[in-house]
Amino acid sequence: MDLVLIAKAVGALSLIGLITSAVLSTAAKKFHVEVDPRVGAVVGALPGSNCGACGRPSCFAVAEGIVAGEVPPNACVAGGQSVADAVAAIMGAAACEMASVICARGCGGGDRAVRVYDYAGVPSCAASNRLAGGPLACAWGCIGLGDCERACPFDAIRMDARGLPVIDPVKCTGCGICVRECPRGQLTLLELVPEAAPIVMRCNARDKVKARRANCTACCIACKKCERECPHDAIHVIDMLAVVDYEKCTGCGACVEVCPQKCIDFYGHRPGVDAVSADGAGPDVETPAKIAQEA
Amino acid sequence: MNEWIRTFRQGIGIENPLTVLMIGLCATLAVSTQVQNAAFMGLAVVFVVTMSNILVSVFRNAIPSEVRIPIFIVVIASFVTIVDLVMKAFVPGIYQVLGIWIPLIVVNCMILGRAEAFAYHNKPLLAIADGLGMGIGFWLVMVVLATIRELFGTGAIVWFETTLVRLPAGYAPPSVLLLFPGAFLVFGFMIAGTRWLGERSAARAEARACRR
Amino acid sequence: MSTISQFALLFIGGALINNILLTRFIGLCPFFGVSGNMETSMGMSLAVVFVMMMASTATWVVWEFVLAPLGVGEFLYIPAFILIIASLVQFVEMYLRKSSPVLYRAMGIFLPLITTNCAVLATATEAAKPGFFKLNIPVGASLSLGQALIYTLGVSIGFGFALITFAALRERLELASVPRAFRGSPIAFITAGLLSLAYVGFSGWFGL
Amino acid sequence: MDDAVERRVVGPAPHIAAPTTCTHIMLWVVAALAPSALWAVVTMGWVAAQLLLICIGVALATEYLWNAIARRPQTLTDGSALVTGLLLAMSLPPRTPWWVAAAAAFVAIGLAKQLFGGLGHNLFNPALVGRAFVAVSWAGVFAAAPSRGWFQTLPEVTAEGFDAISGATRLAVAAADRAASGAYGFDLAAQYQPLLLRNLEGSLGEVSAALLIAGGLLLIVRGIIDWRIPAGYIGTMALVSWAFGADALFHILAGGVMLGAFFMATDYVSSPMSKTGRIVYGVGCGLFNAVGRFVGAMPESTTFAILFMNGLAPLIDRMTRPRTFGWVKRDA
Amino acid sequence: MPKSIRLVIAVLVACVSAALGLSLTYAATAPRIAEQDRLAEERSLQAVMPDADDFEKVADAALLEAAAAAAGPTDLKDVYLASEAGAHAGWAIKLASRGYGGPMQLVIGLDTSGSVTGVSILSMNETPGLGTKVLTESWFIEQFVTLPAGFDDADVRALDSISGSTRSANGVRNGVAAAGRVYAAVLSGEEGGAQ
Amino acid sequence: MARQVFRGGVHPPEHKEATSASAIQWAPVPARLVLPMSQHLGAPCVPTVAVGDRVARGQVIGSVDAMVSAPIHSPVAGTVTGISDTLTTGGARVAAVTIEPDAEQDLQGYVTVTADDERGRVRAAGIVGLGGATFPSVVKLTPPKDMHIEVVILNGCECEPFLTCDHRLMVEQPERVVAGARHIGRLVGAKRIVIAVESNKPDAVEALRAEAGSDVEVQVLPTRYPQGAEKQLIYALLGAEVPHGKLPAATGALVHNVATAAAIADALEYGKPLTERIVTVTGEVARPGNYRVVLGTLVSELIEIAGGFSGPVERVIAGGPMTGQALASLDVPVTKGTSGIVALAPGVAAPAISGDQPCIRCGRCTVGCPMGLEPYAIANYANRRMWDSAAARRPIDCIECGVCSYVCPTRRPLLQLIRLAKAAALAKGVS
Repeated sequence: MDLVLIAKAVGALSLIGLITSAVLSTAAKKFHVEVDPRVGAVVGALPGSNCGACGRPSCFAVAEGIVAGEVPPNACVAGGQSVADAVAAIMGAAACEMASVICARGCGGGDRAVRVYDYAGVPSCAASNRLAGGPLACAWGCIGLGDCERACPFDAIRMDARGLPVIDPVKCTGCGICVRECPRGQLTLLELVPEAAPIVMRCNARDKVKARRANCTACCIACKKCERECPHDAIHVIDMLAVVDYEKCTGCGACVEVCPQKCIDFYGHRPGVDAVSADGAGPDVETPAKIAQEA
Repeated sequence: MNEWIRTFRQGIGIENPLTVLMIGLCATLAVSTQVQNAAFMGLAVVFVVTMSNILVSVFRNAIPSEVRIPIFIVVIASFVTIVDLVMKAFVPGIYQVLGIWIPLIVVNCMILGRAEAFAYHNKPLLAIADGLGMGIGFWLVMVVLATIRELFGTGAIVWFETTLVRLPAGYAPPSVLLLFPGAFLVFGFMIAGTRWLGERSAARAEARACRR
Repeated sequence: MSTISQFALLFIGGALINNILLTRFIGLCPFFGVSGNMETSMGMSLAVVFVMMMASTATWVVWEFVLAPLGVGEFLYIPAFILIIASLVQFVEMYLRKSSPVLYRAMGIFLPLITTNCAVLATATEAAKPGFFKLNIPVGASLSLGQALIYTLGVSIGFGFALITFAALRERLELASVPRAFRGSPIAFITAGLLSLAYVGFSGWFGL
Repeated sequence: MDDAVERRVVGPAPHIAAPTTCTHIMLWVVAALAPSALWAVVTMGWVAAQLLLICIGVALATEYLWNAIARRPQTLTDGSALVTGLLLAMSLPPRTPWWVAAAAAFVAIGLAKQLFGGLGHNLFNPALVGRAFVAVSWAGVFAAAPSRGWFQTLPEVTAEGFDAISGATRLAVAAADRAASGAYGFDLAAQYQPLLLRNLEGSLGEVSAALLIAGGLLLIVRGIIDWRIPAGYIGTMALVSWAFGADALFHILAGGVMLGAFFMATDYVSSPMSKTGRIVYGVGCGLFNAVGRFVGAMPESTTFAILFMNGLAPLIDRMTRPRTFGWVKRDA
Repeated sequence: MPKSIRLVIAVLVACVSAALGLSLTYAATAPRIAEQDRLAEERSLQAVMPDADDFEKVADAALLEAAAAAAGPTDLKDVYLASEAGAHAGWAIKLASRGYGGPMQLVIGLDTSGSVTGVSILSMNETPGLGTKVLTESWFIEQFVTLPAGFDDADVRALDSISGSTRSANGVRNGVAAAGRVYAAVLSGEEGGAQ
Repeated sequence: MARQVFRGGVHPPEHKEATSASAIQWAPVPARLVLPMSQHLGAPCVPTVAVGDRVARGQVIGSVDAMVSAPIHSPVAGTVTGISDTLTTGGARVAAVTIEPDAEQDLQGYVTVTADDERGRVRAAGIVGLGGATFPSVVKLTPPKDMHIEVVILNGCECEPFLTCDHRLMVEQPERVVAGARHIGRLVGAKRIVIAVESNKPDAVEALRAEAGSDVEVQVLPTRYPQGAEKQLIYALLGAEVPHGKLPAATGALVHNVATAAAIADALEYGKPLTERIVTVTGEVARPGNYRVVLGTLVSELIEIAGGFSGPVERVIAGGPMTGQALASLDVPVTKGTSGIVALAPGVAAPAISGDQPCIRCGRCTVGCPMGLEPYAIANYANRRMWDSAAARRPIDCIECGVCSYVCPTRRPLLQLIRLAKAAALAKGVS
C-alpha cells in the first residue's frame, strides 16, 4: 500500500475542497441577497398554465405579486378554491371565498339559425363579426367558428357538429377567457353561471319575437310556459326573454320539460344526480345530459 | 412497502428519466449505437445512481444545503471513477469495448437530479427504490433505443461477437441511424411513440370508465 | 503547423466540426430545455461561453500545478474538476447577483443551470487533460493554456451558436401544424436530428 | 332584386387577388427544370428517366398517403410534392438504385415535410434532406461508377481520403489532385464546355450547367425566385474559389452549384424572407459550399452547405427584419 | 460553531473521504491495470509479428524524434525492436492515427525489409457498426500484408477502402503509410538499431 | 425636389376603362332615402328631426356636439317617415332617418350653411374625407398648435382599381378642385400647394394644369398601388416618412382628397352642405359610369339606375376592391364615404378561401408591404392566437392597403388576420 500516494491524494483533494468551500462560504456571506423563498412555493401551488385569466402575464408574475402583497391570494381564477387555499396557506393568510362559477353558452342556434351570406375569410368568430356583423341574421347568436374553443386554456370547449360550443363543466374553471374572447360575449352568448347551475337558457336574442323567429328556429318565443310551470318562481320572462334566477333555481327541470322551443337545458351539477351534464348538446342530440336525465 | 414499490415503479413509468423528464440524454444518445454498450452502460448507471442515492440519503442531515451540489458531484464522480478503475482492472475484455463510455456517466444529469430531488429529502430505503427505479427506467429506454439503432442501422444485433438477430440479407442498413443525426431522429420517434401509446391507453381507460 | 493555423483548427474543430451538442451529444439538457425562447437561449449562450472559459482556465491550472505534479491526477481529476467548476459557477452567480444586477438578469439567472452542465465539465476536462471525453482535439495530446482557451472558446461558441440556431428554429416550429403526437419534444428532437444532419457536412473538414 | 344574387359571398378586403398562385409557382419551377431533366434523359438514357419517375412517383404517393391517413385535405394539386420529387431526382446520380431513390423521396416528403405540418412548415428543404439522408446512409451507393459517356479522358482514380459521394467526378479528381500535389492534373479550362453543355458525371442536375442557368434566369425574370440568393451564392463561391487559388469558373460550373443556387437554396419555405436576409443566406451557402470543397472530406458539399444555411434561415430572418416605415431605428 | 466553518468542514469531509476511497481503489487496481495494459500490448505486438519472441522498446531519443517527424500528422507513440530467437526480426510501431471518432491506436509490424507483417488496432473510438468495420471486415486489415517492401504512400492509397466507413479506413491506412515513412526515413538506415 | 418611389406596392389590373371616359351624371332621386346618423369617423349624430317633419334640401337632420363629428343634412326636400336602425355598408347597425322625397326636386338649390368663420362653415357643411376615410375635414384643417403645415397635398391619385370618381371630378371640374386647394392652403397657411395625380390620368393632369396658376403645382406620380395612401403619398412627394405614432402634420404636410377639396370650396364659396357625392358604379352592371348620387340612396337602387347586373355577381363591394367592404345586403344606403359600388363577377373576385391556407414563405407580402412590415409573421401569429408575438411585429403600423392579401399565392387572408392582431394589440395598449 502506497501511503505516500494516499496522503498526496487526500492532501490534493482536501486542498481544493478547502479553498473552494472557504471561498464559497465567504462569498455566501459577502454577496448575500435576500430572496423570498415564498415566491417559489407559490409558483408551485399555482396551476402553471400561464392562462392569463388573472390579468397577469404568467403564473410566476402572479406569484411575485402575491408575495409582494399586490395581488390577493385568490387571484388565480382558473385554480379555484383549492389553489387559493394552498396559496393562502403558504402566505399564512386566510383565503377569501371564491364565487364558484363555470361557463355556459346561451345560444341554441347553430344550424337552426338563418345565415344571410356565405363567409369567406379567416375561420374566426372575431374576424367574421367584423365583416358585416357576422353571417347570422340574429345579432345575438353563436357565429360558430370556434374562437372560444381555441381560446380556452383548459381544453374544456369543443365545437359540435351543429357548430355550437360544448363546454365540459368538469374541465371548465370559470376563468372567463372564452367570455372575453367571444365577439358576442358582451351580449352574454357565453356567460358565467354558478357551478351548481343545472338550468341554462339557450337564447339571448333581444329583438322582437317576430324578428327573432324569422332569424332562428331555436329561439325563445316568450310563451311564458316556463314561468308558469316553475314551482320555485325562478324563471321569468323579462323583455320577451326567459331569464333564470339562480338564487331560487333548484334544477327541478319543470321548465326544461315544457319549453316548446327546447331552448332551456340542463347543465352542470344537477342536485341528486351524480353525472354532470355537458353544456351544449342541444335538445336534438343524445348527450350525457339526456342520458343522466333518463337514468 | 407499498410506497417503496410505488416509488420504484414511478421511475420506470410515469417519471421515466428519459422519455418523460428528459434528463440524462447526453449519455443515452451517445452510447445507444450498440445494444451491448447500452446495456452495460445502463448497468453502470443503475449502480452509480443507486449508490449515490444511498450515500446522499444516509448523510442527508449532515450535508448543509449551501454546499450540497459540490458534495453530491464529488460523490457521483467518485463512484464513476471507481467503476472505471474496477472495470479496467478486472474485466479488461469488456472494458476494451465499453470503457470509453463509462466516464460519460459523470455528465449524466439524471444522477445528480435524483440526488438533489429525491435522495436528499428521503430515507435510504426509499432512495434505493428511487435509484433502482430510475436506473432501470433509464436502462430500459436506452436498450430499446440501442436495439432500434443497431438493428436497423447495421441490420443485425451483435452481442459480444455473437449475432443475436439478423435482418434478411436484402436489407441495406441506412447508416445514418448510427451517426449522430440518427440518435436524435430515432429518439424523437420513440418519444412520439410512447406518448401516442400513453394517450391511447388513457383514452381506453376513460372509455371503460364511461361505460361503467 | 504554424501557431495561428493550429489555433484556427482548434477553434473551428471545437465550434463546427465536432460541435459538442449536435455531434457529441454533450450538454443536451439545456439544449432542449432553454431553446424554447430566443432571449433565454441568448442569455444562456453568453453564460456558457463565460463559464467555460473560466472553468477551463481553472482546471488547466489545477491539473498542471496540483494534480499532475503530485501524480494523483489519474484517479482524482474527475471529482477535483467537478468540484472546482461547481464552486466557481456558484461563486460567479453570487458575485453577479450582488454586484451587477443588469448582468445577472442577462445571464446570471442561467448560472445555476450551468453548474452541472455536462458540456462545461467535458470541455474543461478535455482542455486540461485531452482524451478523456474523446472530444477529438485536433492537435496533440496536451494543450498549452492558450490552446486550451482557444479550444474552449471554439466549443463554447459552437454550443451557443447551435443553441441560438435551434431556438430560432423552434420559434418557427411553434407556428407549424405538427401532427399531435409529435408536438413539443418529439418534433424538437427530429429538428435537432435534421440540424445535425446538416452538421454531417462539416465532418472531415481539415481531416478532422 | 334578382334572387340568384341575393345570397352572396362576404369576405375581407381586398376583393381581388393577384393571378399567381402557389400551383403556378410550382409549375414554373417544373418548367424551368424540365429542359435539364429532358436533356439528362437524352444523354444519360433510360436510367435517368427511371430515376425521375421513381422520385416523383414516390414523392406524390407519400404526400397522398400521408394526407389520407392523417385525414388532412389532399395537397397534391399545389404542386409542391412534384417539385420536391423532381428536385430530388435531379440531385441524384443516374445509377442510384431504385430503392435508394424511393427512400430518399419518402424521407423528403414524410420526414422533412409532412412531419412538420406540410407545405410551408418544413424547416429544411425536403429534397435536400432526402438526398442528405441517403447520401449519409448509403455512402457506398453514391460512390458507384458514374454513367460514363464520351468523356473518357479522365483517369479512373479512386478518391483517396474522400467520401466520394458524387462518384469520381471531375471535382473529385480535382480534389484528389490538389491533395496529392497541390496542382491539377488536367486542364480546367477545357472542362468549361462539357460542364456547360454535356456532362455525364455526377447527378442528373449536373448534365448541363447552361440549361440550369437558363431555367434559373427564367424564374428570376418571371419573379418566381429572388436574384439575391443565386447571386450571393455563386458570387461568393467564385470569390472563395479564387481566394483558395482555384479556377473560379470551373468550381462554379462543376458539381451541384447551379442546381443548388437556382433551385435548392431558393426554396421559399426554407430560406429567409427579407431582401438583406436573402443576400446573407446566399453568401453563407456559397461560403460553406466553397470552403467545404477545399478543406472538406467530400469533393462536393452543396447539399450540406444549403442544409446548414436552412438551419440558420430563421436566425437570419430575425436579424434582418425590414425597417418599418416611420421608424427611425429598428429597435426604437 | 459558525456556519461557514461547518460548510467548509462538510466539503472537506466529502473530499477527504472521496480522495481516500479513490486512492485506495486506485492502489488496489493500479498493478492489475498496468498488468492488463502490458498484456494487451504484448498481445497486439505478438499479433503483428507472430514469429518474434521478444520486443524491446527503443529508447534512443534522437531516433524517436526523427521517426516522429517522419510520421508527420500521425502521432508516433513507440517503436519496438522485435527479435526472433535473439536475431533482429523487425520493428513494431505503435502510433495514434486520426479516425472518425478520435485517435485510433494502431500497432504495425514491419520486417527488416520494410514489408508489413501485420496490423492490429489497440484501441479506437469509432462508431460501432460503421467505423468498426475496419475490425470486423478482416480482409481490410489483412490486405496490408500484401504491400511491397519499402512501400510508400501511393502504394497504401492504392489499397481498397471500406465504403461507408471511409474515414475510419483512412485512419488505418494513414497509420500504415506513416509507418512506411518511418521505415523509409529512419529505420531502413538503422540496420536493426541495437545491432 | 425629391421625388421618391415608396417601398413595396403592386400594380393590379386597373379596370378603369369602363368608366374613366364616362361623364358624371345625376342619378335620379329614389322614392326613399335612408340616412345613417354615423357617416363619419367619430361621435355619431343624434337626429334633430321627428317622424312626420317636413325637411328642406340642405336642412340639418342630425348633429352632435363633439369635436370629431360632422352634421348630416337632408339631401332632398321631403318628409321624415321613420327613425330606426339600418345596416350600413360596413355591416354595423346604426340609427338612421328615413326620408320620402317630394316628387318635384330642385337639386340646384339648398339651405346654405352659416357659421362665424370659415372653419366653422366647413364643419357646418358636414364635410368629411371623401376618399373613404370619412374623417371630419375641419379637424384636419385645425392642426395642433406646435405643428406648422408647410405643404398642402391634394390626393388625386385614386390608386384603387375600378374607381374613377375622383378622376372624372378632376377632368370635369378642375376649377373646383384647384379652388378648394387654395382655400385649404390659405386656411392652414401653407407655403406650397401640390396636387398629386397618378400617371394613368393624363387628361386630369392636363385639366388641372390649365386651372392651376403659379401657386398650385400639379405633380405626376407613377401608377402604383397604394400611391394614394397618405403616408406613401407624402413620402413620394416630400421624401419624408411620417414617424410612427405621429400625425402626417409632423412632416409639415396636410393631405386632402381632391373631392373633399372641391366640397370645401363649395361650402366656403356657396355655403353648400355635403348632401351628395360622386359614386363610380362599375363591374358587372349594364351601364357602368360615374353618378352624382344623393346620400341615402340605397345600393340596390343605384344598381338599378346603372341598369342592373349584367351577369353573375359573386361580391358587391362598397368602395374599391382593395379596401372596400363586401356587402351582405344591397339594401344599405350610400353614405359620404361610398366612393364606388363594384359588382365583381366570380372570375374577377378573389376566390373564397376556406380554412387554414399554408404560408409558403415566398416573401411577396414582405416585399410588397409599403410599410416595411412582415405581414406573414403577424398573420401567422394571429392565426395561432399568439397576440403578444403578433403585436411585437407592429401590426399597429399597418395601413390596411391589402397588398399582402392581394399578392399572396396561397390566398391567405393576411389583412384580416393583421386587423385582428391590430385590434388585440390596441386592446393591450401597445402603440
